[in-house]
Amino acid sequence: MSTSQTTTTEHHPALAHQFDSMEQQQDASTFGMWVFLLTEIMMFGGLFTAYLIYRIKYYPAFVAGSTSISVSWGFANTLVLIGSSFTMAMAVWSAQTSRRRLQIWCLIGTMILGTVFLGIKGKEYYDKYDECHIPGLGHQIIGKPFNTTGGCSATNKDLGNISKEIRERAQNDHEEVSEESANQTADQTQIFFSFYFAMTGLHAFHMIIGLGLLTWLLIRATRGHFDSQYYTPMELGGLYWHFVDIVWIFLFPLLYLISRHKGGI
Amino acid sequence: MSTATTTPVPVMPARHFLNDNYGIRSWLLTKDHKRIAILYLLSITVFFFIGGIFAALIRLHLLTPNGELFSADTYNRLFTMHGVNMIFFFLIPSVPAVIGNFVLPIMVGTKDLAFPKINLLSWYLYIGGATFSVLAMVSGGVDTGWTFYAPLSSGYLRGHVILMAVGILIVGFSSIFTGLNFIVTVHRMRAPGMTWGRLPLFVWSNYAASLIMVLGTPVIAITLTLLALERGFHIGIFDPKLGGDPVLFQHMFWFYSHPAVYIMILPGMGVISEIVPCFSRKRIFGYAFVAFSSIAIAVFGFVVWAHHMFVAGISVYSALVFSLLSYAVAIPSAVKVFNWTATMYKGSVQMDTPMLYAMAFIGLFTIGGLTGLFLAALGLDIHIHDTYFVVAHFHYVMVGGMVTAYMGGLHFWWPKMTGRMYPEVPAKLAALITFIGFNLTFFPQFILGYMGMPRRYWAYPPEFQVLNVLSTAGASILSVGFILPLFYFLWSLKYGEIAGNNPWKATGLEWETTSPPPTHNFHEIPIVTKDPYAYGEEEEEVPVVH
Amino acid sequence: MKLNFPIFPDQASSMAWHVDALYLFLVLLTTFFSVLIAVLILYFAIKYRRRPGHVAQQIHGSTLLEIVWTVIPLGISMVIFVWGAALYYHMERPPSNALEIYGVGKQWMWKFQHPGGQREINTLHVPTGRDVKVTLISQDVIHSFFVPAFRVKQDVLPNRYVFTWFRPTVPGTYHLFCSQYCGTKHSGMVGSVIVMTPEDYANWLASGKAEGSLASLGEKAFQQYGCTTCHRPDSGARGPNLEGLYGRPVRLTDNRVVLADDNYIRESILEPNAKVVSGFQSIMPTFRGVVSEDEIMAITEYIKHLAPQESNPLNNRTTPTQIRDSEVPNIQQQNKEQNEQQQQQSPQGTRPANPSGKKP
Amino acid sequence: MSDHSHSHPTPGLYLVIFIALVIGTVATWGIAFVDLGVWNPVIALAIAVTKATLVVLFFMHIYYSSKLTKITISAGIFWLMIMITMSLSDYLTRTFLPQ
Repeated sequence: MSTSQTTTTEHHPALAHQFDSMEQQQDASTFGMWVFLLTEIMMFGGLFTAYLIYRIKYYPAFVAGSTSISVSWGFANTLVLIGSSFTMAMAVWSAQTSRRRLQIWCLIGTMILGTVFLGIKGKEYYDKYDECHIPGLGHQIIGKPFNTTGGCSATNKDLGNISKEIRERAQNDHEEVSEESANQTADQTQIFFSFYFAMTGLHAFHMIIGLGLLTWLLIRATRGHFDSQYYTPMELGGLYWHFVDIVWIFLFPLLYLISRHKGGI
Repeated sequence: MSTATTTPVPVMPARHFLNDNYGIRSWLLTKDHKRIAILYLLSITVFFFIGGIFAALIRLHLLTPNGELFSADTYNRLFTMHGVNMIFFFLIPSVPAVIGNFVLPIMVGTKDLAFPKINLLSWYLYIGGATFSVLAMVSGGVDTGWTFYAPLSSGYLRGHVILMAVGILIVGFSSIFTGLNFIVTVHRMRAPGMTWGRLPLFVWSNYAASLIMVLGTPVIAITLTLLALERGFHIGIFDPKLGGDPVLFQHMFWFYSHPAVYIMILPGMGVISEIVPCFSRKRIFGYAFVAFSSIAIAVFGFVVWAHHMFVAGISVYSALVFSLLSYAVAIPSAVKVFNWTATMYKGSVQMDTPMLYAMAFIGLFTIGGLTGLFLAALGLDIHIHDTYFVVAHFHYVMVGGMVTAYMGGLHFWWPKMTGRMYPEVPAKLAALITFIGFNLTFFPQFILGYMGMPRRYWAYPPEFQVLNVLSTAGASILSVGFILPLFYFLWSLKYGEIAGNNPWKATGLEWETTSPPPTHNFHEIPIVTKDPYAYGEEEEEVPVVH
Repeated sequence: MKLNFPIFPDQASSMAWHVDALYLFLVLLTTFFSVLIAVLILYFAIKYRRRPGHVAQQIHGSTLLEIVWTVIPLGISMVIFVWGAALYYHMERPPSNALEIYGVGKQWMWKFQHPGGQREINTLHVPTGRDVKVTLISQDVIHSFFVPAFRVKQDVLPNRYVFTWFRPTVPGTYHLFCSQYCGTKHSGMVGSVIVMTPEDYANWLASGKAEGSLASLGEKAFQQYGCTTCHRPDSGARGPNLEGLYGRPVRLTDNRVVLADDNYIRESILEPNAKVVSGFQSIMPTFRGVVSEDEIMAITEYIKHLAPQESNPLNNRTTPTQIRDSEVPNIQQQNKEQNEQQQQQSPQGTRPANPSGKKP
Repeated sequence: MSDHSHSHPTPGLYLVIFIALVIGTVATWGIAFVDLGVWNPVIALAIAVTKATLVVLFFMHIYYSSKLTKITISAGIFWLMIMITMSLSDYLTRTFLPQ
């Protein structure tokens, strides 16, 4: 396909038969993407609703669970994702303004940042695995499978030191929390971790799909498919990527920052 | 449009979407919305009859009070799979994905839906979801009830819940993409002159249903995902043993599944709004009210879900709010019924098969809708909730309403889809048999329900037997009414009269193109200058046919 | 074969007639509108049938008519709403002096405990002329307690108490159904409610060999699990005093105020750290998996019976905010002594009044 | 159909938005460690909403889009609010003290 300067009145090679003009095609496609993002809002919305209800019900456990995840990594990841959104916006802009080389570099930048995000996420997941915080299997701990030193066992009431941390924090605040009580709270952090993994997992799944889309866009961009006449796929890819970014903007305070001031890193 | 009192013998167009090209590839890789509609028609018919067989077995089993035909386990699987098949694989795609897919783009005057590839993808998603569902069925089935209530489904039963949940998740995306396509097409693809006020009511109601598909379906997707995760990995979100709340599952489930009822009925209402004016030769009474009542139903439909949960242990105050809002959604439905009836007033009514179905729809939907008032009344719902009263009510709406409308629509647009007429006499007979059989099947269930017979019962106290026998007798009649069309529709493909472009002398763009339409629907994109249902403007003497 | 063909359920509770009145009103309404629509459709179809020389008369619509048939149904439905809501509100608030019976649903049977300690399976004996409140809980999945003759139904949830109440009026035997699908033998989870005259009921109670009243069973369990170690009336106790607690507002450490009802007591036994009373430390161990549902019910009944002492200032306080001052004891640092060696009590031998009660 | 004059944002504006987002992130992080009682989550969410709005308006070009697209997004938020508030209407009133 050529990047020749076709005007909208002529038949652009990317114009699908059911549309009358490129303008109508871009309009319809962008609108379609937004309608799709509506469904995404509702899908994450279901999780957010459930999260909210349990956060109210098990607030101390949510505090304990939130405190046990690393706010530094979460903070870093937020910056990474915002950065990737910026490069993505630049990629769309450079396609709109027919800057072929720049759009390729911006796409590559976005993909690198997206991969960094997933890498950090993977590291955080591994830490949770290492600390025996993965919920499931009837509230037993899955995690390190071998009951060697430091392994996770089903009878571990401390739930990977969460119970201990609760008591330490309480001590710092000059409060008294019995081991019993701390163990109960620790047990309830399973719900928090269920949400943590479900929400960040669904988000990461969207990131992976996004990286797939970006790869496809990159291939098309290197072939010079996009210019000021036709950049709809780039625009749609951008919308998707920014949406995933927005979800994280909410996930970060909701999961990482519950009552941080009570102590913890 | 030219009309002649002595119509020349219609001929089939030389080229149309069915003979444009041949071969399995031309169907499986088609991006033509009409062919995709045919693909949907074939697949949902299969699921309709699978679901129907389950229904027949259920009714057969309930002939005797002591559960003599099947074991309790088998019976539970039967009603679960009847529900899942009929709701997710037949009712939800029925009118939108078959009739809507076929006529909606032609009605708004475009060559195709906005995203033909996504349209094809949605059919493949349907088949993908159906595959999982069939896999779950043949490997032993699911016995959770179509409602999948936790913690029963997440921790207690042995059936293939995860397979079925995945199937429903996938088929959900099929319905999301259909809805998305409709919304964008209606907004962005209308022919010149096709203003919102000129849209056929079928388009309005499918648009409203599409809103629900897009906004509601993702919630069931995430809910069933969480359920499957809980079942597979025992994360504790719904199971109280793990710290979860089973009522939350019901909230999230009904957030979709109540509006889903309107996904099922709204397109059916659209069909009726097409048929009634056509066979009364009259403009629809109160066009704007019928159109906006569809949107009102779609919006209000989202704020009434907890009326399925009045006895589930929700807060008293919340129950009051949901009950009040439930009545709000009843009003637009009533408005529609009155408008359809008024449309017939001083018309020139001809009772061809589609009109018979439409009249049956209005009557049965009225009963179905009014019995909904019983269930929304808090103090009364306590008694009739989860009894056969509910079963009768939603079958009056779903079968008496939606399936009747679907059959009516299929007869109405059959000549457009195939270019040939179905035979009128057996069709009228089938409509009559369906009507009688349906009422005999489901009316006794209202009485059973108020007597207190709970739903999903494998065995029941003997005093309920007479009514159950009546119901089963009705079901056997009903099944004839559903099987008959299968034969005469197939027969008509070869031997049916050639229909011509507009056998009903109906208005609407779909009747201005050939039957069957050409691949790109129109040889020239029409310019719309008239209001919809402009009956009686030019023709004065419509010949009395049949 | 003699046809047994009833079309209306028995009316055996004080509510039945009220529910039926609304039902019959709606039946009339439905009949009226269905017949109206059906007659109109058929009449129009025949009167205006297509025939040579007959031409449809075009009418676009009528805003007046639209308003009429919007407002009238709205008015009617508001009447139904208010009627239904009034009934519901009445049905959702159990009278305070009701006879209290505890019920447990499990796959697939019902167990009931009377205040006198009598237990039954799949049958429930109740007297006429007395308000009966049934407190229900499930041991596994969601069930639903449904007595058609009383027009009551309540989903029975795991992990949470729910209530229903009725006042039986006519002696007889009535169906008890589980109406929420609960697994394979859902339709086998049925029983009967036997309504007796007060005299017969008293005789029946006397004939049942109870091990003692439910409250006394609760007291036994209360001591057996060592609850008395901490929950004492004196000021040095590590746990809140439970006398006169039931039915009163309680202020928690996070300043929330909750009502000390059955669910609160149950939660405090199973998840003691969830709602800690202001001024106390969260030191109580969980009894999840240690006490059975039956025992929790008995303990709850015992706590209900712990009448407030005249001298207890708690009794004189009405506003929740003031409770804290009266209840704050000195916090003593003591080593925790738990009763973890308490073995899980197997449920006591039940005394099924209905021998057909199935094994769980 | 819609005005397609395309007054698209410039890289300069994108950079400003990006910096604002970073500042918002740092602020969220910083404020989380200050005890503000019930205001902590409120402020965190307010910042998140602001950040999301910036992304939607500029990165996603809604500021320059047709009314239809704006309505679409508002509908999404509206329906999300329906789901959250009406579900909570049950949970938050369940423990109301009965008379």
